[in-house]
Amino acid sequence: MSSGTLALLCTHAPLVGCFGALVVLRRAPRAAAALNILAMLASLGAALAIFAGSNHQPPTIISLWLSSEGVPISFGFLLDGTNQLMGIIVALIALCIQVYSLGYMKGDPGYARYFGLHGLFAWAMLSFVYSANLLQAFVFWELVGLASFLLIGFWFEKPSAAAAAKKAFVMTRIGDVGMFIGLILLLSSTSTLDIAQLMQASTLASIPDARLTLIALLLFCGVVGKSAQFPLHTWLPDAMEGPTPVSALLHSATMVAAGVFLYARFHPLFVAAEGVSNIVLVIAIITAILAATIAMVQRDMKRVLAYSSISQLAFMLLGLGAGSLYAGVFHLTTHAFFKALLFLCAGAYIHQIGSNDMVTMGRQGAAKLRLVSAGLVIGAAALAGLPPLAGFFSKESILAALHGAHANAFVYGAYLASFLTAYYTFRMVFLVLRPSDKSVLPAEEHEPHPHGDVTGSMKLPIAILTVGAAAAGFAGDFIAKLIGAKALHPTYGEMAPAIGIALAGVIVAFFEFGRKDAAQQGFITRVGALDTLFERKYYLDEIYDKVAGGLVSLIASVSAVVERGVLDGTGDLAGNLTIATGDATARMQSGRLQLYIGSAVLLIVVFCYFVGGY
Amino acid sequence: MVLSAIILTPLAALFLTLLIPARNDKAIKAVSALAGAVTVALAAYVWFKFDPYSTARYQLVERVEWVPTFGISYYLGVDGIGVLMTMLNAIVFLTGALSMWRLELRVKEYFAFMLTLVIGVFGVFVSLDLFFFFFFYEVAVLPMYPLIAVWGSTRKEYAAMKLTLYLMAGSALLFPALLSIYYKSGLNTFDMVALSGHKFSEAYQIFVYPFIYIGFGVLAGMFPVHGWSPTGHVAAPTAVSMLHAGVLMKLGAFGILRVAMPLLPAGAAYWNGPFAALATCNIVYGALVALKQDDFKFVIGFSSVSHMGIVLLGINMLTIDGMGGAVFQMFAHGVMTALFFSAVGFIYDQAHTRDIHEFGGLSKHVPIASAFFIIAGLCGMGVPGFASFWAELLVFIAAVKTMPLFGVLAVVGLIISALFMLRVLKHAFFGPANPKWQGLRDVTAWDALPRAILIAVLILFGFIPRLALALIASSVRALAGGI
Amino acid sequence: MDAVHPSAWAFVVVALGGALLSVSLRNILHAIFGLALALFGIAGLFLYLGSPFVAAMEVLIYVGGISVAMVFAVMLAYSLGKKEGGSTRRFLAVVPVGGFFGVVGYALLRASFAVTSKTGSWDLKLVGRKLLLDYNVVFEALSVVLLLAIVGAIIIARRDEKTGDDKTADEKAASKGNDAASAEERAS
Amino acid sequence: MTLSHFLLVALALFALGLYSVLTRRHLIGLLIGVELMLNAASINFLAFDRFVVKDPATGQIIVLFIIGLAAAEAAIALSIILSAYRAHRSADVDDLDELKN
Repeated sequence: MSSGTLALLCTHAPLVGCFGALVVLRRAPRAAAALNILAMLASLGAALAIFAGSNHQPPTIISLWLSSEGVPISFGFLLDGTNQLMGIIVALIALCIQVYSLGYMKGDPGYARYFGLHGLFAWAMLSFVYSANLLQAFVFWELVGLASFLLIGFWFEKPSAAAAAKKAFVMTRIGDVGMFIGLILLLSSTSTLDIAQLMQASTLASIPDARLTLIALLLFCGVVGKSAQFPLHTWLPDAMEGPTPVSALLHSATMVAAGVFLYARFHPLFVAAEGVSNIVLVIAIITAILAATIAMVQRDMKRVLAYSSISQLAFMLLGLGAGSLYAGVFHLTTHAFFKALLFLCAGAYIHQIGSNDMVTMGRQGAAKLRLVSAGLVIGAAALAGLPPLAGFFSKESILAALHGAHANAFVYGAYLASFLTAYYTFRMVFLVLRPSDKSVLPAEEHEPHPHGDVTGSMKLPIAILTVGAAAAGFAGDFIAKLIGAKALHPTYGEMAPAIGIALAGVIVAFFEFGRKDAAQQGFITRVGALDTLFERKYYLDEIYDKVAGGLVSLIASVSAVVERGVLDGTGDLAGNLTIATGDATARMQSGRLQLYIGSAVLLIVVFCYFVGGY
Repeated sequence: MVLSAIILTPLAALFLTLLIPARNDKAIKAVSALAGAVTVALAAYVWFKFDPYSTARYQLVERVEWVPTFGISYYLGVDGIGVLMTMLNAIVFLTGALSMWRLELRVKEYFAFMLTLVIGVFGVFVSLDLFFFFFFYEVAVLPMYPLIAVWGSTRKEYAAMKLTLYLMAGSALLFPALLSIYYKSGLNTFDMVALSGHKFSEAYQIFVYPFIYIGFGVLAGMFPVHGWSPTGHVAAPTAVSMLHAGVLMKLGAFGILRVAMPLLPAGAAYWNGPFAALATCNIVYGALVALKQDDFKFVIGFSSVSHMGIVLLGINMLTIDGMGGAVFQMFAHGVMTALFFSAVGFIYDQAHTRDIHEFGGLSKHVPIASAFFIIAGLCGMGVPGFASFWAELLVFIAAVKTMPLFGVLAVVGLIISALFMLRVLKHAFFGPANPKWQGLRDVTAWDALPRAILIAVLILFGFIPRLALALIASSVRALAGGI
Repeated sequence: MDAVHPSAWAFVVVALGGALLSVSLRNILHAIFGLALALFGIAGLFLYLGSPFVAAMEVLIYVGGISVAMVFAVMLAYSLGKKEGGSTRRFLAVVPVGGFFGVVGYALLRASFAVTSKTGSWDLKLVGRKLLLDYNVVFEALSVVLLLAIVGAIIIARRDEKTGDDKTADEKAASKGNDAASAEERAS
Repeated sequence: MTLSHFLLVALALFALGLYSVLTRRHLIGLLIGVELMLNAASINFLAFDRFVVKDPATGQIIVLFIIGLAAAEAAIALSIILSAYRAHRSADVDDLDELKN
């Protein structure tokens, strides 16, 4: 098979699964699930086959989509190293999560729909990854958003899920609008949207500097929205309303990763655009610290992981913004493994114990799930950046990149964020695995509702991902070669403080939460104001609701009033005036025949008098 | 002869309908549906017969002199735009007839009026003679009054009257302007092709262009004379809403493309700025008002205003991209709104309310019927994979390039349209299932047929936009080149 | 200029007098008699104007037909207790009538006509020939009109009788009241 | 008596007829007025025929037509009056105001 056919198979096999599950096999959920898993297997196989084929091919054009003022825009695949790597990760993680969902979603009335939407998601994400041109990427980028909207709102009967789905869509849409305008500007500046062509230095050089900066900023808007960076990050924690495997899918290799991937894809452009990288770094560092501080005080396990995702995505952007494609993509890869693992572990606990609350999990004996707990510990250690697990290597390379580019506030910010990361990660681990008798944390209000035992189909993906999370860190050189970027090997001098900081975080967490009779109270509770601030997520939701929501609502109300009052009013007024005139003249129609005749004669007389000239 | 056949098919169906006794309502519906299917087939024939690469701008031409004294002839022909619009009307006609399968009130009269409407619309899309163009235009507009006033709901007399008054006001602007063109040209002909060859003085074009643009603009839902359209949509019965928003509003935009711009290119070039500003108002304002509506159909009505704004914006860009996008948007929006109203009509016919707050969790009770609405909603938000995405994309590309301010504002309108659409989805289809609607019947295969056809069309053009874009490219190029 | 014999003034007096009576008498029956009188006078004027045939027709159709029909109609449909128009109405009517009279009369007095000299002879043969040849179409049309008028009059006048239920609500209520009243009478 | 005299007499008859039409409340009173006006016109025709026009037959024929039409009109009017009287129990012109406003 040619690579084009393979790419078509890889991207569109899940679409077949989606169609089958949503339309044909609605009443046969098991068959729908099987079909989708088969489709994902095909995708993974095709992705691997593409990888096994030759590297760095020119884009394969499948067909012409449309032409804009003579510029042809085609549908095709770009199969270079970055895309190949990402494709394999997406297919692999999606497959793991689908297998996991077999057990997790058992008994749900929307079983077939769930797998169908999964197929839709995988199709959109894979097609996005292999896109040959920016417009195609944008199309599937939007479709990824659509699929995530449908998956977050999967349990649509929960008002919170419906609201979260809406929020996710709107917040990402805000970013997308910026990206869309950027796309149009790029098109009109370069007369091409072909990614390979766009990334050539000569093309980039042809764009005026100010315009390039503008385009880069607009594209970055899309990244901010999709990858949930400050200030558009608030949708992501709410997106936890979806089923846990969905969260795993959204937060590891798809959806949020799409933003970072886009940045990586357009790395040359962002590097060429003057002044943009500083803005990126500022936003990333703000996001990293902001999300990490919020994660410190959450009790909901999925929320902790959600904020950690935001924070880690910010790390990736830190690496990319510092100019190292390698660091960003490397962290993207390792993060995909350990974050998917952590979410699947969380899902297993939630499934078995029936609560999202970490304290409840601990008290209900979460530690008894041996395999899951092992996965949790390894995943957490990877997230915290403890050697020799996956997160350690990638995070070190990001720090190294920062050192190389900006040995200043950003580095210290990154140190702070990684300390917090280690702290909240192990706070989570200790809360779940080492319940303390002396804990001051109150029990949850709701009784837990267990769904059932963790099945084999759930354990298998956890096991695979555990291996991945442990080992992915050694793939650094391989990845560097694949994406054609220079690998960064931090010196021991650079490594030491990072390791020390991560260890410090773990140790603080241990003393506060992990000791035999720890009070399980974080140091931040001593500063009440900060605690509340973090607890309430910096009041950003409220501010957005009040300010942006209120503003839009106000304008809309004014428009509605204008519509009713002014425009409709004018129309009605014209109509009513006509009717009133009619009524007035109708009153003259008294029904008095003789009055009519008399006035008619009189008029004739008057007429004759004047016209006749008498 | 095929274009005549397209007009004559609904006409024959109309006569047949009048001959069938009123009690035989199944037969009447079947006649309309059959006529719809035949017109779809004929439109498809036209589609394949039309050669987009030919140098002849208008093809499949038929011409018979009618009143030589005044230069009136029965002159039919289509360019790519006409082909696409004919197809749109055929599709909406077919699916509209199928959607009204459950109608019980005065079936015969209903279908007679609907067929009259369809005849008029087809006539407008294929006429090349100004006289017949205007004649068919009025034929299409007039049946709206009885259709809404008799079979409508929610302040139907008010809506019908409002609609008629607005449209008549539009015609009142249009008619003298068209006659003035006829006299001013001195060619003693209503032949639009010949008239477009005549060069009117620039001052005259600038003077008369707004009359024609606004005259047609009323029907296209142009801000600020769009008031009739949401009210009319709300009051009209399902298939009429479908035809009304799906096709009738397109007549306005089509008129601008077919009459105003080719005949008065200098006027178009002079006025495109202000009219583009108004079109931007359409987009943003329509979406904002939709955000505050509680009635399903009002939301869709104002979203139509917003979407027609995209059409008008595209037209006023006077570039190939803009006009091509506008034409494609006319098609996509037509199919999409038809789907919207079809989906809402199905729910309303059972629930007898359209207040989104009264519903909740409809996806639970009637998953397939809800899915139709949700798909239409996604299409309305401009989600890729549906035809409207490409149309909006092209218009926005043109707008951001030509008039960046309006372009950016229009793109920002996308956020608002996502907001109001999601608001409806959230309140009515998601959330806790309201037990009140437990007894709602979901669609049967027969009910699903028209909606499925519309969705299929949307997705087909959503993935292969070139099908339509290649068709209209040469016509649009000729149009844009003339200005 | 050959004037009509002055004795015609007598008929003028009869015509105008009859007309005055028909206009002024309160009793409608009397007014009809006044009309008949006026018509006689007019018929006399026709004689003086040289058309005995037309005069005969006038007497036959108007006096003998229309006036009598009116009398019958009054007998069938006389509503008692209805007053004739008040002084306001009369006063108001004077304005257009006076105006009309003034304007036309003034115009008449100022106008001059090219009066030709000829005797007022008449020829019934000529009239008959003209009627059936030159004015054939009008004649036919008039016949049709007359036929339609007769048929129409019958239909209009008969409609209520034929459908007995078609009485108005008032009528029904009235007849019901009567029934009730008569029932009471019987009971007492 | 000359032409002018006849015309003036006709005018007086017409004015009286008009007055009757304007003041009478009884429908037959209106009819009487109309008949007077028609006759006034007839007198005019015959007067012109006698004094002005050379052809002696035309005026007479027109008057004959007028008489015929008047007969038809009277028949219809009387039947309408009868039917209106049945419907309203009145032949008063002021009561027949269904077309009011």
